Amino acid sequence: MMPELGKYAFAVLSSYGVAITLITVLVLGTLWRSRRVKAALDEVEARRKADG
Amino acid sequence: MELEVRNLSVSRGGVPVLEGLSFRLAPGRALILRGPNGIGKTTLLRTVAGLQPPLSGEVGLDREAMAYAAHADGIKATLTVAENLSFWAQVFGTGDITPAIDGFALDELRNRPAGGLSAGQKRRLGLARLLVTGRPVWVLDEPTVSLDVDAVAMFGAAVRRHLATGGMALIATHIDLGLDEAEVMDVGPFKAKPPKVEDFDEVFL
Amino acid sequence: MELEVRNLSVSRGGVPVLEGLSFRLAPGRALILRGPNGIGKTTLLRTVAGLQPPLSGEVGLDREAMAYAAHADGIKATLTVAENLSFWAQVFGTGDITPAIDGFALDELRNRPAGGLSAGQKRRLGLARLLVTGRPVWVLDEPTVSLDVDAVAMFGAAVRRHLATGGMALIATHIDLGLDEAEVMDVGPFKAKPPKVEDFDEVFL
Amino acid sequence: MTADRGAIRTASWDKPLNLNALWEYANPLKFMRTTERVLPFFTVTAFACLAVGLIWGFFFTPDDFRQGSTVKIMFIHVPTAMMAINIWAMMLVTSLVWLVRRHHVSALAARAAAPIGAMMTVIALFTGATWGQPMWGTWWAWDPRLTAFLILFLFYLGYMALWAAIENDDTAADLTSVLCLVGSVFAILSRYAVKFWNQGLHQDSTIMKVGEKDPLAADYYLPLVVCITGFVLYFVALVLIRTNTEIRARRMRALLARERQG
Amino acid sequence: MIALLVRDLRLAVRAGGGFGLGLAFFLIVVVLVPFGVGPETGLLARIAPGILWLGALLACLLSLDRIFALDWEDGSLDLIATSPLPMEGVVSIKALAHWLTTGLPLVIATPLFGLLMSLPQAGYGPLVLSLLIGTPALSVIGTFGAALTVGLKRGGLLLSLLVLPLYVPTLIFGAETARRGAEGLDTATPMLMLAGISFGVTALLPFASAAVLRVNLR
Amino acid sequence: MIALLVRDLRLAVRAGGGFGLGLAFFLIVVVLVPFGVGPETGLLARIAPGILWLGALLACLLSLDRIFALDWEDGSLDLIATSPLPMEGVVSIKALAHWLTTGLPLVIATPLFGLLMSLPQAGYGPLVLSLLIGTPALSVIGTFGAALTVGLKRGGLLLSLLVLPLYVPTLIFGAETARRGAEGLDTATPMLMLAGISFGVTALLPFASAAVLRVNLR
Ligand code: HEM
Ligand SMILES: Nc1ncnc2c1ncn2[C@@H]1O[C@H](COP(=O)(O)OP(=O)(O)OP(=O)(O)O)[C@@H](O)[C@H]1O
Ligand SMILES: Nc1ncnc2c1ncn2[C@@H]1O[C@H](COP(=O)(O)OP(=O)(O)OP(=O)(O)O)[C@@H](O)[C@H]1O
Ligand SMILES: [Mg+2]
Ligand SMILES: [Mg+2]
Repeated sequence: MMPELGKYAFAVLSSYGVAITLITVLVLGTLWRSRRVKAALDEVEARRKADG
Repeated sequence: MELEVRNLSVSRGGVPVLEGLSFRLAPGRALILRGPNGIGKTTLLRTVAGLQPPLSGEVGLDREAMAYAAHADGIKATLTVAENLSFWAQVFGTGDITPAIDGFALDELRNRPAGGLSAGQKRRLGLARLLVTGRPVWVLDEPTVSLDVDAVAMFGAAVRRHLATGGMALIATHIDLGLDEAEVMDVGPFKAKPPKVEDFDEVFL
Repeated sequence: MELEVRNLSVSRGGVPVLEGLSFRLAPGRALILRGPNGIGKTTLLRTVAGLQPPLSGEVGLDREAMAYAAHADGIKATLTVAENLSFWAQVFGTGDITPAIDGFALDELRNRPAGGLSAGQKRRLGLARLLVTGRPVWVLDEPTVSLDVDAVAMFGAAVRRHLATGGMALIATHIDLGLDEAEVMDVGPFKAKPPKVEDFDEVFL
Repeated sequence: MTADRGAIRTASWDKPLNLNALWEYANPLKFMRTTERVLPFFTVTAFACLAVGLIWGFFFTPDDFRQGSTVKIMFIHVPTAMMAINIWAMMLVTSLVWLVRRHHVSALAARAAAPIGAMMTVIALFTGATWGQPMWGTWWAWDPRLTAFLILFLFYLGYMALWAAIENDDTAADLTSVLCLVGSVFAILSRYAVKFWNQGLHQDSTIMKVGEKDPLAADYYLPLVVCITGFVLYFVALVLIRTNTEIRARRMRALLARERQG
Repeated sequence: MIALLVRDLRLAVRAGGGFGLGLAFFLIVVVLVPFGVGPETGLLARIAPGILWLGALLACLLSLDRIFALDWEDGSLDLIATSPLPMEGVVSIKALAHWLTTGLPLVIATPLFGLLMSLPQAGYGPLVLSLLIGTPALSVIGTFGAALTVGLKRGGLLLSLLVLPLYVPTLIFGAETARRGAEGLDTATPMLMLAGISFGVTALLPFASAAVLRVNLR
Repeated sequence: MIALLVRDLRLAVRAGGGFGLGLAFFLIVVVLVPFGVGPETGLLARIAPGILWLGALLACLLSLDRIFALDWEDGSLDLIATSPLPMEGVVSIKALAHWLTTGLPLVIATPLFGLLMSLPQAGYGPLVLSLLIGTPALSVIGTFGAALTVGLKRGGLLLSLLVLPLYVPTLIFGAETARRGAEGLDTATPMLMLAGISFGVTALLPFASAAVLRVNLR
């Protein structure tokens, strides 16, 4: 299954590894922040509604 | 010429602080703004002086007519009192600093570097700057901070002289300036209310 | 404990400004310093607080007993009101900031970055710091600058409470603080005279 | 803008498409509603394209006779490098829209895009460096393209730092927009300056020259196109989510500020 | 306008040597380089034009935050903004004052520093000329950066971060001119580019700086 | 004391990235050098250790004025001086906070910048180690300089001027360690000297700084 990368294994694997990690990290970070901000905003809005 | 403010709303830090303010200031008149700490007097004066745009409403006089004096006096510590004043005199194209020096009893301090002045002496220098601007509308934010009784009287006299020549003055203060002829306006009732409309664009303001 | 100042002379910028000052402040008493602008009140207070050495004479109390509040409040714009106060509370080892917050009605502003306060609100925060120092002698230089009437009353109440617990207060001011029980001292008569002796060493002072 | 100048005829629908209608999306609420509707589509296709493209590229492409297995890096390096540049261009456009028409969403979109662009730049730099080590025998060279790219990275950093440093949102939007504008001019200027300064090691554009004498083999071309599409969609999906987040954060700051006002 | 220029120059002089300090910093960078890279003359001569340009650039950079920060802090900037002076004019004058107090002294002193770095004989002319043409661009670009960061407390490092990429083209053409000069090659092309940058920047950037400054003041 | 450290770190972070900006400046100096001296790899590799040390030194230098100036301007320093904290402690904490926000990030990021400067393989270890040992000395010496110039308005350049000669020994031994490392030579002697400087300076200089600060406050 694993393709034969020969002597360049490190270069190719690390490239893919770093790229995929960074891509995922950014996605996770974005989702995390989105969720947090959404929750915080909902809380503020709810408080506002409650206060009238 | 007349300063007319119509239905002005002002904001600070992206938040409306005062709204719906209107007043009119005729030549020779002074208006004293009062209100508790944090109500928005400084913000209002900066808006009138044209340093920040109003949220809505308008200031019916060009900013070119205003001389603004804030808490910070814009005094350069390494320049002497006379040098500080003549700089502003040149910028405003008026030239003569003698009336300003005399008006605030700065003659003794004339050649002293401004950094070596006491708090009240600095303030006097800051106020003397108004006299060299030659502008008709004075917009003053707590002008008498740190001044002693004599100096407050000096300031009152300067304002009266300015009004007598058809000038105007808009002054925010917490203490009594002894300017009995001036109108007084409390800005407290104009405090901005939280908006009701649930519109996003609105809330961004 | 008692603050006793004996025959004090103070200098600013290498020039003597006040000389021969003596006074005594017993626990529970306040002393208000008055005098025209530039007479040397700030210089005197800095000397009493131990920030600069006296020219001659002595301050009969350790600087460890003094809490000094100057014009500049030492407020960090990016920290919140509560963070600013708790920093000082930790430094002075007192810990609890609630009395200070309550004493100057800062509860609403508690989590606001101090940079976004108005002039008077900042000043209130600066004064609240005194309450967290836990020190017996307050040395205050024009504490009520920019404060509105309510806030001045708040300040007066805070000083009274401090005095009631055996504290002392030394306050320089130009306006009426409403502290009728305090003694008042005019520093005008202690203005330093130009030296007469033609002695070089003397002239250097 | 008048209505008829804004209307163009499109072949596919054969009915006038009113460009003015586009400005409606400048309303934050409308923007958020619309994006939340289209977002699933972008997310799914982005994920699909990236997965297909990268797996295809990694597992099912032959080794190059000169570059060996390192050609596989191309499927990441080329799309990210392109995106890094294109995202700056997008930020430039949205910044101009903010400056001219003052639509908040536009400024916030630029703010939302910057970290993505910076990350693309980092990936392109990293993959380029690891590719360069076997190919050119060095991690880094002061080649025109590389150097100009590094300067672009610095612009991203400065741009983000400026946003972070300013408290007032409108002020921040204004200042960063001007920075983006001036930065673009200088980025282009740098590109030429650097070219003049040193002749390059990095190859020039090849993928755009299909049909010329040395075209990229279809073996590589197809997965590369899939990858590029994937990265574009990935960017679109992310920037939409992030813009929504920025809008919410902005609204929250405004509400909190008013709350404190009492 | 002239009043402003005079005041700025006077302030620079009074503040304990506005002229001297930029120079001194330049001197010290030049002195430190041999400590850093080792004292071989051949090596030094090769890197001399570049390091001298770099030193000039850093000396400029370090003094940038003085352009507006002081006036901002003591409120002068608010007062100047409400004065009859047009903001574009103010910004240009500020850049000019910065160049007169920082760029010009550097240009004049460079031949001396060339000696310390064993710059080849042929290099002096092009080096000085390139600095003379290039440093105004540094001041103008720096003024833009200073205007951008003026509201921010101690934005010094942010200022550096923003300004340095903007400095790159100027540095490249400037150092290239100086290097070609030192190697006895033709310097016309990079010199022309450098002049182009200087003119373009001086003509256009003040508008951006003025706009940015107005935003920061409100 | 810990309160002071926490506050300083918090201020550094709030001020829009105290950590990031020093680093960014270092990055930019490193990036600019090739623009100045030209892109040849061999030449760059030879000057790399020295330039990296110089870059770290300049990044430190630029952030020095933040150590006391802000606290001076807003009056905090007067208040701290009248607080129960001993001045020596205040000065040491300030130096520590400066190192944590400036020196440490530089040390961690240096290997990356080594790449840009084509630093030889063998040089990384000694370079990082020498920076780790040497940068605390830079912070402590810098704090002394900052204490000396604290009263002077915008003493930034004067500060540089005063501090740079004090930095020379640290720079010499630090760069020597790094250079020897890059050339594969023995690094023990300069490394020891560097450590000696760091220890001596950390043990003694705070007393001088505290004394100087007290004088400046009155
Ligand atoms: C740190 C090193 C590198 C950097 C910063 C870098 C940067 C870039 C940039 C900016 C582009 C242009 C994208 C565009 O214009 O849309 C690009 C494209 C490309 N790079 Fe690199 N690169 C690096 C190393 C390499 C290496 C070592 C190789 C292969 C030997 C390589 C192969 C390519 C290819 C094939 C393209 C596509 C060119 C095209 O057709 O447009 N790169 N790279
Ligand atoms: N960045 C900010 N975000 C939110 N609110 C702010 C910000 N800056 C200032 N404010 C608030 O705006 C209000 C108006 O401040 P302003 O300085 O105009 O008051 P003022 O009437 O001049 O008060 P004072 O008499 O104390 O000087 C204050 O309540 C202040 O807390
Ligand atoms: N460097 C200096 N050289 C000479 N005289 C100075 C210097 N600095 C201050 N002075 C003078 O010392 C005097 C005392 O100043 P100080 O600030 O103590 O006055 P003050 O009583 O607090 O006045 P205010 O009520 O205005 O605050 C002033 O007259 C001032 O001009
Ligand atoms: Mg106010
Ligand atoms: Mg005083």
